[in-house]
Amino acid sequence: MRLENYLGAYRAGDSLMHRAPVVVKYLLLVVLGVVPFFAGRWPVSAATLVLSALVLVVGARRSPRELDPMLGVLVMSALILVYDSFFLSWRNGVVFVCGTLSCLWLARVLTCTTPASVLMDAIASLARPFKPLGASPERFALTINIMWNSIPGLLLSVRQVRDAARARGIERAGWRFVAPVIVGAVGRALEMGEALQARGLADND
Amino acid sequence: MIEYRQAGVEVDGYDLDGRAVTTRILRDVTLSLPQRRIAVIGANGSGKSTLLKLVNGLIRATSGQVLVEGLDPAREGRAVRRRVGHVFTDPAAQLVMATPLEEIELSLRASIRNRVERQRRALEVLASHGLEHVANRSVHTLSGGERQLVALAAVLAVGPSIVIADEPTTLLDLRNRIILGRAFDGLDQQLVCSTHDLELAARMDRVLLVDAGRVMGDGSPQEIIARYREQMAVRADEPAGGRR
Amino acid sequence: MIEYRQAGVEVDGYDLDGRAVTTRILRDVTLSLPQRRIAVIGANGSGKSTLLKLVNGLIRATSGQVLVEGLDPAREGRAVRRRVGHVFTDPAAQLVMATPLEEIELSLRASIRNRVERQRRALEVLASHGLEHVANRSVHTLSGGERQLVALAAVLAVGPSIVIADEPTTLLDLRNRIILGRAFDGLDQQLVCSTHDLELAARMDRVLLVDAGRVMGDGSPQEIIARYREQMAVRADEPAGGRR
Amino acid sequence: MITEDEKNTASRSGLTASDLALIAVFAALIAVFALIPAVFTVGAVPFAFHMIIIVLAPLVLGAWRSVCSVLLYLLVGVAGLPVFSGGRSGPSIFVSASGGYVIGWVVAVLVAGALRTALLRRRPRKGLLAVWLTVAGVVCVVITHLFGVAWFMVAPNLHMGLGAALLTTAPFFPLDLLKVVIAALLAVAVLSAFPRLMPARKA
Ligand SMILES: Nc1ncnc2c1ncn2[C@@H]1O[C@H](COP(=O)(O)OP(=O)(O)OP(=O)(O)O)[C@@H](O)[C@H]1O
Ligand SMILES: Nc1ncnc2c1ncn2[C@@H]1O[C@H](COP(=O)(O)OP(=O)(O)OP(=O)(O)O)[C@@H](O)[C@H]1O
Ligand SMILES: O=C(O)CCCC[C@@H]1SC[C@@H]2NC(=O)N[C@@H]21
Ligand SMILES: [Mg+2]
Ligand SMILES: [Mg+2]
Repeated sequence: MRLENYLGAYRAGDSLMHRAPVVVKYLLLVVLGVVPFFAGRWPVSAATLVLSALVLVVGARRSPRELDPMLGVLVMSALILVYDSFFLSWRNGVVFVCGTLSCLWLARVLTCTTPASVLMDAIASLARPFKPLGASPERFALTINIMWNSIPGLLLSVRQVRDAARARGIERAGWRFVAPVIVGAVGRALEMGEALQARGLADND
Repeated sequence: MIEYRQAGVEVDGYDLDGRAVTTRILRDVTLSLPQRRIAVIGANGSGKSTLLKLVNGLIRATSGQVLVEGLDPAREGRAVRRRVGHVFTDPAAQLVMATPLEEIELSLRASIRNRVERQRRALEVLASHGLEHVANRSVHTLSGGERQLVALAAVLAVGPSIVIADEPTTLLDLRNRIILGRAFDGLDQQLVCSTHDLELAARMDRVLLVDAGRVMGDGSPQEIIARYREQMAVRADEPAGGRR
Repeated sequence: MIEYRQAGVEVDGYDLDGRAVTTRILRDVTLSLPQRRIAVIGANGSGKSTLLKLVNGLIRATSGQVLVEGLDPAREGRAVRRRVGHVFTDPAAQLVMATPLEEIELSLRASIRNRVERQRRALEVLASHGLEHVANRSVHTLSGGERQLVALAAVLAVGPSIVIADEPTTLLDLRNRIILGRAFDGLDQQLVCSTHDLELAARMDRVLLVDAGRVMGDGSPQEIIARYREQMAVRADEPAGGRR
Repeated sequence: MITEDEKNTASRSGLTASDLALIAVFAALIAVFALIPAVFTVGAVPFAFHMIIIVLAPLVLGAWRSVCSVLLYLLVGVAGLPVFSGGRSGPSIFVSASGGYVIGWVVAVLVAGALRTALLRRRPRKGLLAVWLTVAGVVCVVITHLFGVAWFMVAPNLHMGLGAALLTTAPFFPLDLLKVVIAALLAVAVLSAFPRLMPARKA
């Protein structure tokens, strides 16, 4: 699995989760992912973990390969598990790790099965009650969307900078190339801002 | 109609020794552009993109004024941007959503409230640009030309009354260039494009030649393009970096 | 010499209904390219960039093999990349340092250890491309054409023995296009470039025509370019999106 | 050059398209850096690479826009999407051991951003620019740690004494100062690439 797919990417389909309303998918995320943290009981957490996996594989009909949480999450989970087992109790660690993985999988379900335009409608309608306070729901939804779409873009640009360096015979990129990734990201944000502005998409509604 | 009244642009930057300096990248441009099809040509770095960005206030004139249908983009930005669509040279920076379909749907949000209807219309727009086969592909996997077409479609989908296109054919193949040329001919809107593609420029009603921040030529395509060709051929023979 | 032996590239993706599919974006390419100057032409999305990226292993063949001077880029990537310089279409993707000067210095790091000497040489390289006046400017404030020239200069400065250039003239004005054409003629290295600029293609020794992932034409510039023009003119008249 | 986006950087309601894009991209950057595996943890508090971006944001964006991007990041994470360190998410972040730091970020970027804007209005030379940015960055880190320590002491499940709280934050502090240096250098690179992000000159 590629790093830029960490959060999943929308794919059309007709699985159960594709047909479910956004609210349901979001509630699943909260109920199976977030609530067990507070319950703090390891069997509950373990059960929600299994359920979350089923939602991804059966509910959204995604390949089991997409359960792979990737290196960063694995390392952190392992660290926390070891720490908790030594100083608190292994049960805490299990609750923690299960919660983390469930959230990740259910977030993938959400992104994989919900078209951006549906997600934006949902976010905008959530923000609508705040309109009298000066909020602008459409712009809010747009901003969240850009953030969400920028994550894979940024992960990809790390690869791009590495390729650019390699294409010139510089093999070991390392930390020197954090700067180009960030300067590039800011540059793209500015250009993206101009493009949005030019398309009249970011004007107050 | 677009009007420039002694418009000039200065930018802040740092010089070789790290001192803050100001450079003039456009000087004293006075023009009125009533024609339907206008091309802007000129050397790299001459100021074409800057000239175009003044139209919808992406860059503001630091001296003089620009008027679009009587409105000043610097002060009535929103009203102007509702009328003016701007297609940038680099399509990568212009696409904000994950797939071409979402991109077009984003453009249509303001005009079509119903989601199903919006998606249907977006697919139509993509199809009319020969892009339906990439509708659900990640924009990151599109080829350069495919991306440029998506960016153009996204801007046209908003339905602006003036279209500004900054080098719209750079990444296109011959077929798409022909198709784009025809699409431009058939456009109801006013079109102003900058380009290095002299075949595209030759199809326009009027051509502006920009050089070192000044409009140095203005007239019919044949006349101006011929002058530009001549100038460039001469400069190509000067020692490297001799100009400017 | 570059050799393709039944090289093919497949990518994993999803179709419109979200089913996982594998698409072949390059099929069974068998070629050997001893000529000094080679151009690759073809429609948008036909596979030109993919074909070029195989040469230094930026993309790996999923079937068959590619050999560069006898080395396999998939296994001896470093050795191959030391010989092959690759200029991307989008200069924004290629420039990693803050200023053109730093960019060229980066290229020279491996060959010139002394910093003062390196900077002197970098300024020389910039001057030879007519770019000394932008040496210390932020690359992000350069015009498109200026950026493309810097990207090219940066790759040539490494001193590769094969130069791959993916649409190197997209953003260039007439003068720079003439100068680049001459620079390419004068290059000691082997050059393989993809391009939609048929005047550039016409200067090469051999032209490859790629279509839908296959090499469909291979021969002298006149012959292949004529065939391509004809093909594209026909396709432009087909209903939008009719092809593929 | 006066670009449209410079006009209203100070007022929250007047965010322009470029502001929105910058806010979104910085929130995304924080999330991406949060994914880098922590090299160590002290108690349940992880080493945070994303602290680099938390410091960078006010240096590049000033006060309001950086507050917005931190809030956006927190909102997205609290809503359940896995963007906190190690892929965590949910409102539990506020009651976890890191809760104080996280709340501190909002105040820290606000103050550091305001300071940066005040300092840069004079258009310092490039060398001095790095110094001023470092100063603002240090303020950002100090405020974050103050909140972190305060939380260690008042949190119902922790209730540390001052000494223990200081000892817990101590291993992070020198490393966070190092992150300030990195962020300041990155900010110099960004600001000289895009001079229009500099605050308007003092009249
Ligand atoms: N912020 C800036 N600081 C300094 N110089 C700038 C800035 N922005 C643009 N310039 C310079 O102004 C000149 C005009 O730029 P512009 O992008 O308008 O050129 P152009 O005619 O579109 O060129 P091209 O054909 O290469 O796209 C260029 O030399 C460019 O480097
Ligand atoms: N990861 C991928 N998944 C699916 N399709 C891909 C992927 N990468 C490339 N393609 C497709 O492969 C085809 C060939 O791409 P390539 O970039 O080689 O085209 P090209 O000939 O260079 O086109 P252009 O002239 O527009 O640059 C395109 O249709 C592209 O969309
Ligand atoms: O879990 C999170 O996402 C928040 C982690 C907060 C960690 C704090 S930030 C200041 C200090 N410096 C570090 O490296 N870690 C802590
Ligand atoms: Mg330009
Ligand atoms: Mg290509």
